[in-house]
Amino acid sequence: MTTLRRKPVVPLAATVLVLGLPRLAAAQGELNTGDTAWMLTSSALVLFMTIPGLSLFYAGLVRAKNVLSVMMQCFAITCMVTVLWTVYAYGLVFGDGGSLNGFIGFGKFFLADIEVGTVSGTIPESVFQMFQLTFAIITPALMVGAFAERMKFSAMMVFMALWVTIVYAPVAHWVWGGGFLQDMGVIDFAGGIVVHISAGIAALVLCIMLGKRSGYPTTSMAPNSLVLTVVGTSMLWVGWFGFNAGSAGAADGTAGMAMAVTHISAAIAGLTWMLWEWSNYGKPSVLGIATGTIAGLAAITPASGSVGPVGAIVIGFTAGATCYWGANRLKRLFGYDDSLDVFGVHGIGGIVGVLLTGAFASDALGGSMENLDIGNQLRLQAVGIAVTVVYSGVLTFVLVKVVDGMIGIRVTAEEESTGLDLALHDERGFNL
Amino acid sequence: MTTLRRKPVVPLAATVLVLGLPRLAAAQGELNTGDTAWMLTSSALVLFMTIPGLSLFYAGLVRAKNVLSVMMQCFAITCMVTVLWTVYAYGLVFGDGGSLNGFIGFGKFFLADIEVGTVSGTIPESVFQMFQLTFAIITPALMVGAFAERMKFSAMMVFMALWVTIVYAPVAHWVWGGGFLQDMGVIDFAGGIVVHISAGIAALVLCIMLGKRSGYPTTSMAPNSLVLTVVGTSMLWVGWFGFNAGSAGAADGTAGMAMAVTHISAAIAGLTWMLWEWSNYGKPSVLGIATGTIAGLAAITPASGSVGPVGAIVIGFTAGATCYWGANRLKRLFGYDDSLDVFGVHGIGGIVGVLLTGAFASDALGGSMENLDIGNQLRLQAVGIAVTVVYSGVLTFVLVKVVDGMIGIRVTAEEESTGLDLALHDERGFNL
Amino acid sequence: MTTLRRKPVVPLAATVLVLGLPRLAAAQGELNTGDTAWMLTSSALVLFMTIPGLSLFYAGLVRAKNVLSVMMQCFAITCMVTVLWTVYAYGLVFGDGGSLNGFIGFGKFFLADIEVGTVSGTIPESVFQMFQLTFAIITPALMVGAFAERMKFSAMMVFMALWVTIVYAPVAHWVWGGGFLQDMGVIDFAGGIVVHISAGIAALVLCIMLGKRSGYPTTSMAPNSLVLTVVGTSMLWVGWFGFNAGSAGAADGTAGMAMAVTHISAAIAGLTWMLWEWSNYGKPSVLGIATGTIAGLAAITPASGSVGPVGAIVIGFTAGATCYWGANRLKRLFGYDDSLDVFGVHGIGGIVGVLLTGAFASDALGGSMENLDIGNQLRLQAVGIAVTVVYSGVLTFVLVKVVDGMIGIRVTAEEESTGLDLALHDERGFNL
Amino acid sequence: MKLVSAIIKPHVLDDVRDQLAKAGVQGLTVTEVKGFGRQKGHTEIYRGAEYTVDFVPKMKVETVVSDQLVEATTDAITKAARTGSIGDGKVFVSEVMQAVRIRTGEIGDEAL
Amino acid sequence: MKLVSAIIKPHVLDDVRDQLAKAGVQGLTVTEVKGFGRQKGHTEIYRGAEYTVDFVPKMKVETVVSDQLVEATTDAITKAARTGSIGDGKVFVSEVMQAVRIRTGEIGDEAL
Amino acid sequence: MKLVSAIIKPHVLDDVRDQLAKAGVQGLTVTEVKGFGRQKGHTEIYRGAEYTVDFVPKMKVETVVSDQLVEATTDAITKAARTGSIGDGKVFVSEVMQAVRIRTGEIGDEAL
Ligand SMILES: Nc1ncnc2c1ncn2[C@@H]1O[C@H](COP(=O)(O)OP(=O)(O)O)[C@@H](O)[C@H]1O
Ligand SMILES: Nc1ncnc2c1ncn2[C@@H]1O[C@H](COP(=O)(O)OP(=O)(O)O)[C@@H](O)[C@H]1O
Ligand SMILES: Nc1ncnc2c1ncn2[C@@H]1O[C@H](COP(=O)(O)OP(=O)(O)O)[C@@H](O)[C@H]1O
Repeated sequence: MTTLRRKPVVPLAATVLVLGLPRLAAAQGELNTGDTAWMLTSSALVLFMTIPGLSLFYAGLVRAKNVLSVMMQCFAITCMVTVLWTVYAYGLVFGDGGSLNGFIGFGKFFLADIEVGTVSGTIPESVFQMFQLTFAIITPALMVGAFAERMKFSAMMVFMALWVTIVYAPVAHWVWGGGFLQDMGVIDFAGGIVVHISAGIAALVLCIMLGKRSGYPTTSMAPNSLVLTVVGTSMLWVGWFGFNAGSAGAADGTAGMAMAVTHISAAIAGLTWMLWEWSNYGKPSVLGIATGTIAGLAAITPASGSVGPVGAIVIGFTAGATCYWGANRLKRLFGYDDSLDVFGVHGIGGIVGVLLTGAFASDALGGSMENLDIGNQLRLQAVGIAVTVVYSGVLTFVLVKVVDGMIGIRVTAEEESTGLDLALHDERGFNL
Repeated sequence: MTTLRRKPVVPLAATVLVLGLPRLAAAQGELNTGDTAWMLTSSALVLFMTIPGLSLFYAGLVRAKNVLSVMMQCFAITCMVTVLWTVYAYGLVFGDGGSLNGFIGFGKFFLADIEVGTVSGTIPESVFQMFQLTFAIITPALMVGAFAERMKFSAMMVFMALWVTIVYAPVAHWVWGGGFLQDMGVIDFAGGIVVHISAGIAALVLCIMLGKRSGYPTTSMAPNSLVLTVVGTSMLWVGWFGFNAGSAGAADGTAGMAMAVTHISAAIAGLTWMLWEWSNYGKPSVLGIATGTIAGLAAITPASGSVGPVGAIVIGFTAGATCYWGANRLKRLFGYDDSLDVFGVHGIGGIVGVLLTGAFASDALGGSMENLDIGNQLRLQAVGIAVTVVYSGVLTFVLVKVVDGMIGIRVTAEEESTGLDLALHDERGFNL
Repeated sequence: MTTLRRKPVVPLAATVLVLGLPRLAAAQGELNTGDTAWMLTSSALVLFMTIPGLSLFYAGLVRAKNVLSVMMQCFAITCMVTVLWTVYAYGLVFGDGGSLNGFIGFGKFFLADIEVGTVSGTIPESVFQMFQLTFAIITPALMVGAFAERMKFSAMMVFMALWVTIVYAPVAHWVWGGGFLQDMGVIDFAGGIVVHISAGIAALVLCIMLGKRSGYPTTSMAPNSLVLTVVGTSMLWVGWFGFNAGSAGAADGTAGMAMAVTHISAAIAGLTWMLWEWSNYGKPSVLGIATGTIAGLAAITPASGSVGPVGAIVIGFTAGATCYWGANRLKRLFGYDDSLDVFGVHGIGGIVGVLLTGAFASDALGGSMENLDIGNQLRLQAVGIAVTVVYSGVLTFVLVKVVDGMIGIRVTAEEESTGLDLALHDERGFNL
Repeated sequence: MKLVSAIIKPHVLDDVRDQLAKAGVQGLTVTEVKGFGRQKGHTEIYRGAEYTVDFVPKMKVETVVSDQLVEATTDAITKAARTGSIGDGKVFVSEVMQAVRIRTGEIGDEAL
Repeated sequence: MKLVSAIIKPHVLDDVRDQLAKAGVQGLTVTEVKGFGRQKGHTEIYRGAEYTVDFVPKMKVETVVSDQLVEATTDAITKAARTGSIGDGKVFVSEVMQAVRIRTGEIGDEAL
Repeated sequence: MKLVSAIIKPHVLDDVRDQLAKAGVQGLTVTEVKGFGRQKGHTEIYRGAEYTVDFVPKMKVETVVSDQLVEATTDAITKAARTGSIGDGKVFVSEVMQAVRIRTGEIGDEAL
């Protein structure tokens, strides 16, 4: 079994905790160079997911006049969240919140007390916080796809600073930092709740409040370069190995199995999407198979520390099918303009994955948790989802209202028609 | 020396086996986190080679109207092979074939019996199979370059499913899974035979049977974007460190030397190609130096576990020169349309590398194998090549006939002239 | 604390040496697989910085007609330096120079004596030399940005071969190979002096001697694709984790802290540049934030083994501000045409970083060195800078004169106006 | 026959095409062009240097129509392309002597 | 002098150029354009939304020739560009009043 | 009114625009084109195959001017675009019957 490092808490059930609490930063132990090597690598891989991975994925999908704007947003989020994290957000997630610890952490401002020699579990705490930081970066960056092509850059920056502080940090603390969801035994190995659901719901709220892009849905807004999108998808896939297998916190069997199931789920979901589209429209598209793999990757995320290959197949297939429906049907049904399908893929994929984890973590279904009470665990997982959906949804609504009131969130019609690259950044993506 | 993990077989000569059998999955041992960290990383690197590396390399070389089709092919192969591997192909390669084990393995369906704690050598078996899977992915993906711009996507998928099952799996078993070539003592550290020769020959057969692209060779079919190709080459180069140094199965001196010789061979082959072209045509091209490095990387692959820097220089130089001749002369001599020179680079590079391994593995020539009987080893290497050339060639011929009979392998003239992106996938690469 | 490997030299002050001498190759020890795994990975990451990272960064910034030429230059430098290094340059840097060892190393031609089992510190020497080689590759490649769009490819190759031999190898030996700067106690953890200052100064001299591009500065020479540049920046950022955290030579707390401070400095510098530009020109540009992060990465490089998060914030901020001034103001003041701001970013960033290391390495300022005499250390750092500026500046001047006399360094006006891609390489970047 | 050639803003293209179709125009050809006129271009910044790009992206729509359709064509374009802000563009009309449909060899008004 | 302007399918361009050279045409200018006519465009799918792209990629070939060469020019284009399927395009002929070769200042037929 | 249409080398565009402005031309439209003429194209190599690309990148500048401005316009272009080497290009003049400013509906010389 994997070696885990976490605060000593009163276990509800040993196996649940082993898989539900992989991230606490406090325990001291002896440094293991193999684990450290893998966690250094994983940190690089997860940063690689956001820049350039995700920013390429999104850059390819927007129109040529907005290609730089989405890259700028991802890049600036990366910089800004790094600063917030270093100054206070690491403490909010992984600090000791004392009597409020069920809800929020505190302390560790400016990464105080982290020295070269400070060890967390079997790796340096400097590495632990770095790895966690990359998750705090990608979560807001995921939302860029929902408000692409029409949100003000300044408003985006202010909103994201608030959102990371008020939504991401608490939710991450609840699930990974010793908060109440973790105490309850909710399983979220690598961030189905913390990353995909919290961002997916916020993206949905944001894009509805922001309104549709002018011309949507009647005008064709064909991707400027699916080449970039396929490259971005590939990088996300590779980087996801760091995301999921890195969440083991060690170079061990849990990491190995996490990588394997991650890969399987991505592949199955991609094929599912491709085949369904093929039968629906007569032709398979590269955007389809690519989007499908992202759905499969999002869905396996919470499950990757506890399911086996068979679970991965089921989760991948379900994610491919439900997200296909989310991006192709649901969006049109309700008519919101989630430009690049953040909710359809990450929101729905995350929910599907977190739920199915409750079943497929059980060794009865090929998972690694013995004696898991599937019914109870499904209930716990549903609670985790519900709490996050409500919290992220409501807080996002409030934050959007606040920022809109302060500085306005949407660009003018003329800026939108010019394209954000020129209108907001005085740059053009291509001068060929 | 490196720590190796393999089934106990009766050794022909200890040193040969140490280098010839690096991959068997069966043995149980104690997990080493450093080795595991490197193998997790290597798995990511080799996947990175195919997507986005190879797909960018090829995407840049075709005409703009087919740019997505080659990316789609690489991506869909990645997904499909993952499923086949998980369901049965891992077992065909690394399962125990019982009395037929000289020819094929069996078992391990759905990765059964691989648990979180299952160790193979010093790494989790989940990681071992993952690493091996990435080789099964890239081998068929290499062929995409040969039939680019004219093969039906559906036929490609059916053909590749059959080819991986009937050609790749047996050949990989012969060389790495305890089959007869491995028993004989053929050295193929990282896949000169298994990957480059098997794919190179199949690519040649396939492109001849498919026929030339309309307009070839009189019309210019200039690459749509060598920028993509150079990026793809660079990614292949970096990823190849995982391919070759990862084939050590450990983070040790063998891995280190494999990385060093891989790098040297790539550099020398690139320069060789560049200088020759410079003297032939008066100008060095970036496509030339890039193609040269791929040739050098392909050729060093079988040798990388046993040769030293001097061997790498010789192999790199020879690969650069012979593949230059293969891609620039041989192809025109015989008039087949190997669109992106899969045979010229991987087929020829692979053959050159496997042969020269027989000599430069010897410590007399700077390699790491003591008392190697060079004459005998060269003979063994030639047998390995011959068997694979015949097997892959004949079986590919049969499979192409079968698939062509079933559903036809070539797109219509109109689809070809429209471009596969629009004709087969209803998408366009660029909307700038 | 980190485990270090170096020749036994008489220490000036233990802590200084621990941080100032991280690279000597001679000591034998026991192989640690975790350290080896991380150093294999780091080698891949640093190669990844040059190809494709840096070459994309530069490719995006030039005009479309020169896009391949800069990629070709980076790629050919990679190949050529690999050969020089293997043949003799590794020995010049890390060989034992005997009585001349204060100035230059010697021996280890063709990597002689490096066997599979040779260990340097806790990693194979094959890996040690591989990691160091990637630094010898990126240093000349950095200069490509200064002479972009107008230097002859042949002259560039000759110049770089000489420069690596006569400038890079000695300077690297002085600082990392047991030379006099190292003996004095100059701290340069990952190459502020060896890489950024030596290349930055040479770039300045080279671009002045070469003359301005025709049309500069009145004609707009807008980047052909900032998409490529942002991707390149992102890859450089990720790869820099290997550059700096790999310079620990181990997977330990020093590596972890190096990665953390590297990331923080990049983020702060990017934001600093963005905000300053925003207030100066009314709009933040993606090129601005990207360039800022590179400045922050360059500046933290020498410091990354000894400063803490607070030092990283100060260094990042200072680098962002001074390099902004260097690229936007200084260049225009003096009117030289440093095409892509190699001096403005790497030269100035390197100088700022090396100087500030002298203060922020002290534990009094959040660093990890106890009892550091800041005043003295600042003096040492200044000496290191001065020596390198003069040496690289003068030798570069001489080499340019020599090469210009031999074969001429600048393309003809017509070649320049046609673009180097067609004029020198008979290729075009895009055929869309 | 006349060639009606219009320089318009890119985003009105679909409208213009629809109006032309309604007016009875059966074929047209579109070219991406850059215009220079009263409408100012934009500024691009490159590391501290501001460059003014005077040229504005425009679309050129060309259609050859029979003489009796000229006015309807011009009107259709003018109507669909007018946004009222500077840079809306121009319509030019000139004489065409002959037209041939390549596929059939038809000539004159038949060929349009 | 006349301007012969042809909208053709992209893949016949090389043939057209060769035939024009044979017919004695010494210079021509080519533009990438998009055409709208009887030939239908294509469909693009984007995550469940199908969009019809009405415009078809075409090439515009323009050459100014002396009056006596007009017919040969038109014939050469028509011959080389005809594939017989819809969308083969059109040839238009119109009057040119003056031509100047910039390099030499030659004017009229001399300049072509 | 006349349409003055010039095929020029890309790098003289800014000069031509400046000279035209000085000559009183208030608007013009530019298209990226490829030219075929006396000036030879270039060679591209692709893995041992050499292909000759006959087409040379050019810019087409079009401006419609009132009759009295035609000569000044032609002169301005000729002067600014002349480098003296082969491939400098041509200027063509032809008749325009009508011009309409879309924004205002002005017609004729007023519209230019
Ligand atoms: N005399 C002209 N000849 C050719 N094209 C012109 C002429 N005048 C204007 N144009 C084109 O029309 C476009 C719009 O003209 P502009 O002067 O900016 O605005 P408006 O048409 O509203 O007066 C220009 O960008 C240019 O492409
Ligand atoms: N009246 C016209 N004016 C200008 N261009 C036209 C006209 N009619 C057709 N074209 C151009 O010719 C192309 C071919 O026309 P189309 O009607 O599709 O086929 P065909 O020429 O075979 O009848 C169109 O795509 C368009 O570019
Ligand atoms: N008769 C023509 N009709 C249209 N365009 C022409 C004609 N002759 C030349 N051109 C254009 O002018 C460009 C320059 O012509 P070229 O013959 O190369 O040089 P020069 O103008 O110096 O004689 C060509 O590339 C082509 O675009």
